[in-house]
Amino acid sequence: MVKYPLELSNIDAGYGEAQALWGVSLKVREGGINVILGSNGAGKTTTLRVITGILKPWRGDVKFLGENIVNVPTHKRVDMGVGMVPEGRRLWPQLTVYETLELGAYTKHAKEKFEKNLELVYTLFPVLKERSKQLAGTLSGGESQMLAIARTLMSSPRILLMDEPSLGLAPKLVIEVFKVIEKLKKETDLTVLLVEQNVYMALQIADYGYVLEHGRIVLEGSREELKESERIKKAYLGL
Amino acid sequence: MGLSTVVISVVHGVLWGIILGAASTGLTLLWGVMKVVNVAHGEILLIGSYLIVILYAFLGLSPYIGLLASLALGLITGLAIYWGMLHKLVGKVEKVTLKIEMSTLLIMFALSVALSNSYYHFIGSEPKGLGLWHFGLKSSIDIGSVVVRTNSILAAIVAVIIVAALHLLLTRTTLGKSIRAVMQDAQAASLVGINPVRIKMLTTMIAIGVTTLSGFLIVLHETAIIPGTALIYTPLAFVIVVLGGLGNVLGSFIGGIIIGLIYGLSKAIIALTFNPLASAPLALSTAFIVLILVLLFKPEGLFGR
Amino acid sequence: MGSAKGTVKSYIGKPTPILILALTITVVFARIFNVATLDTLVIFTYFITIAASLNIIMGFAGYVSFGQCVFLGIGAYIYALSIYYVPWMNTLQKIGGEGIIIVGLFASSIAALVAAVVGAVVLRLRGAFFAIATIGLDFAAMYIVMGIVPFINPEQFYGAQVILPSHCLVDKSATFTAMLITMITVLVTNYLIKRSKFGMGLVSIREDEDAAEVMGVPTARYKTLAYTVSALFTALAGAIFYLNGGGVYSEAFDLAHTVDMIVMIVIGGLGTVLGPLIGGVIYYWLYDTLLIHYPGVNLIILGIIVALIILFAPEGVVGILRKYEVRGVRLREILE
Amino acid sequence: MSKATLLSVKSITKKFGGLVALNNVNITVYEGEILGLIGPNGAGKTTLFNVISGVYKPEGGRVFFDSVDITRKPPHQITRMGIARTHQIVKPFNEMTVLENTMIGALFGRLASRITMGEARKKALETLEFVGLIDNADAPASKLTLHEKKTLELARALAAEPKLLLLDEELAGLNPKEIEESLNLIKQAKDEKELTIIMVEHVMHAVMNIAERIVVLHHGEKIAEGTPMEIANTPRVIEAYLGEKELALKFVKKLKPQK
Repeated sequence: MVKYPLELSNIDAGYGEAQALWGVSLKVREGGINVILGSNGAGKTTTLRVITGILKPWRGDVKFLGENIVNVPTHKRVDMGVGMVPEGRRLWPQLTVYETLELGAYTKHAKEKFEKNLELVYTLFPVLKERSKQLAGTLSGGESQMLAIARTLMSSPRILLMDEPSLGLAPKLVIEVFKVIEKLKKETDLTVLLVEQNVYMALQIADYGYVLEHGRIVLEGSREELKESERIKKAYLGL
Repeated sequence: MGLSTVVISVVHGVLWGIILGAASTGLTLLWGVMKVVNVAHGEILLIGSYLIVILYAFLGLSPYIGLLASLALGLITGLAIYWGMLHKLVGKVEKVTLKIEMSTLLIMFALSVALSNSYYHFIGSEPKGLGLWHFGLKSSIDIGSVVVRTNSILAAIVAVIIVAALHLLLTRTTLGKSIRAVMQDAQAASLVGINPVRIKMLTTMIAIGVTTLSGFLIVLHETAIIPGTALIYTPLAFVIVVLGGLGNVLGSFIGGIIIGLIYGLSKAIIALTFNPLASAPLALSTAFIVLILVLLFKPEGLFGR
Repeated sequence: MGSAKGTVKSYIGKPTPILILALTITVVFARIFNVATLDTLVIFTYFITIAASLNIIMGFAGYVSFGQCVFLGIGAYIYALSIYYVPWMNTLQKIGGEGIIIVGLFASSIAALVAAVVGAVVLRLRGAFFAIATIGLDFAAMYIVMGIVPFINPEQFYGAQVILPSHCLVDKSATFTAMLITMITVLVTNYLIKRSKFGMGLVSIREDEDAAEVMGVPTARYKTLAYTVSALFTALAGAIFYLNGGGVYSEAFDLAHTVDMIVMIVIGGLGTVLGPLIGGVIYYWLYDTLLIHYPGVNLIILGIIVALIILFAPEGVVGILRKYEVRGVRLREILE
Repeated sequence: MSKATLLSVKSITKKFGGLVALNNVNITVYEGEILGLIGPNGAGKTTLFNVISGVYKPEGGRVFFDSVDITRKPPHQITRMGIARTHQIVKPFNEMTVLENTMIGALFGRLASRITMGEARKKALETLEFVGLIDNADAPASKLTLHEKKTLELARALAAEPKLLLLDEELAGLNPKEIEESLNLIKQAKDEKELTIIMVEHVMHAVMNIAERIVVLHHGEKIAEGTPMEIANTPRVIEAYLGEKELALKFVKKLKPQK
């Protein structure tokens, strides 16, 4: 029996007068790596913004652990367990690595697990321990991405949202980031929702995925189903 | 004779600089963190000064109690300023654009007009002060050829305490770190569970609170204040904040001392070479020339990277 | 290759702001001429003049020149000192309005020169930094004046006050004429700028300076020019205003003057041609009414009203009106 | 076929603090071609555009346009000489109308010293007609959709009547249908207006299809130059950028045989 900690139903959303999502419904499967695939501008980031509450949808429901959270502000969703690694890292350049991790555990329930999470983060990313006193703004691209993931992990999320973690990284680092995601899946009971443009890489680690085009879900299925899909082969893998 | 003029002038300049530094920290918070160009800074300083003076003159309350009262009033004023004026402009925005920044400048100017005219109307333009009240046994101390008022020494001590407390608050507490995080990226802050609106509100309260608290320093240093006193402190605070780098509390403090030093030195030099009567205004003008030079050549402040 | 006179031609036939302008002035003046004294008329025209002057740099180019009053002060001081010490200038200004303008242009062109030199450097700063730098400029100038002027004539200029002796004073109707000419000139200048390539360049700088530069707008030159023109008119207005008042004090550098200007443009509508005019009329009326009915607290109320305008009607009167159409004519085209 | 050189970038080096954004880059652009500029994020593509358009002054090297050294010229002069560009992050003048936005392009472009307001208006209207934004001419630019804003950027650049057009990720953020429309527009503009184009692009199949030659930047260095087919077969490019050899070849297989 598969459980769905996060469900979107019939989401319409947009910016100003421009609609970006049309009736998007999706269910995130517990304990797995869920992906949303699509090209630039397909509405992937908008979907994540709706889930985190940065953007309020025009219509539709966002259910987290069975509760409708459409009217819950972003910072409270974090407390409920929605953790997001934003696109482009968005670190605080003038805060040290350690301070960043401390703030990651800002919410009450995260503070309680601070020591445990810190250990987990330092095991996953030993380099962060070495650089704990360094300012976040001085980290390299790969290290920044690690810190961004670590910061979110510190908030003790139930579900981890990741917005294009591979963006702007050299190919070698991309592979490293994806390995980290797999490792996370193995070592924790986290549910991951990954948004990716890099369809090829995403399909290596996904358990289940959705394809967004022009703000609509056009396809969904397990990894194998997606890999075999003619649509994906043609439009995204160039086969 | 010449040398002692310089020494006296520099000592007084530095003492004033310490006070200026502390009195400018509220501005660096508000401008650096919230992008609120608080051109009502001087008038807000005077809220504290006048409160202390009034409590002392009419109720006979010790200025130390007045000090606490001015902090309390500042926090409340900050709360009111945030919800009444700033929230609509900067509360929910992800990025403060130039236009929004200019709106904050204008609205704070409206506040300064309202406040300064309130002083004229309700308190009057006569100088007000703590009269003969002074800290310690003697009203002044001689150090060699330099005579320093004990009140100036008290002001400098309180100034250092204010700056130290604010610095510790920003670097050691979760609130302080949250404030810095919101300043650098508010959306990322909300993604770890920080409520940016709450932080902005608290930042305003702290900034205004520290400012009214510093009003104490102004009364002690100036001996007596008039509504026009604000007109000197607002622009000087901007000079200092720019010098120290936006949002940098310690930078502001050091910036204040530098300005005090420059003022003292140039005042002595002008007095010796030109005319003692012209020395005060011309020395003040150097502070603003320094401002323009720093803005042009090191806009991130002297201590920015 | 099209007509060479396209610039002018393409706008003929439209309800030109010039017409509206003339109309408004006539109406306003016809209404108040009988009751108003020359002094209030000078203040009224002065308000509109300084608002429209600042509009050139702040409204069109988007540079908040908070220390704009520095030019007011420079213009006023140079004018006063000129007629004080230069006999032929004093004689010249006594011919009447045009004489005042000519001497005033001397004073204001020095202010404009300062603007050109300082502007070339300070205009590299953006946003609040520019605003703060202009405040610095204003204070630096004020303290220099306070430090130097008293020594020019220690007996007369105590506390940097230059009080004009009676042989330097002119008839109020002459100062009014001079101010009126200045006002109309600056309003027309606003209109011409807005409709010109220069004006479009300035607005593009306001909207996105980097993009403007890359699109070929000579941003540095345009900004400096706008700042200089703006300073020229501000200084001229300051010279005439303080002449009318019979002397100049360091108060001429008071930032409150800039507040007056900014408030008027904000009420009227930033970067529009008629904004300063409409804002000036409203502000004057507000100022006057509050002063009469609520003396003492008038400026407190004014401050609150301005705060409310910024919060709830940040686009000003023109900003609100321009969205509408009247009989198929978009108000935007008339008002801007 | 010998083509005249329009732009030559010679040994350009640009540093930001300690970071070398461009290291001794040489590129020649011939009249009438479309040159694709690709590379991972941070490779220096936008930096190179900024050097060509005069926004950045390089520490070393020269840029020649029409045989004139433009390295130290301010951006507005370079634009007047005939180089126009679009921005990766669209920068419309929000409070101006679409028409006014485009007029700025015409007024301050290559014809800046001669053009009158009336002519600029006419030119702008023609350009808007050409790109298909004419119906939005009187709308404020802020009201446009992303695709329209990108088209407006193109219109502003075209109204300047450039000889060389720099397109910075013109297709980023667009959906496949919009990408196709934009590509058609670019091709059409190139043919009708005798343009030379350099395009920075991430949408690989697009750039592989439209560009005649491609230059690959990586960590500020030029690592390859050639036809799309050659690029797709260069091992260094595959390693640095395309990641998978098969994937790279798949892009090329989609290409129609070159004429």
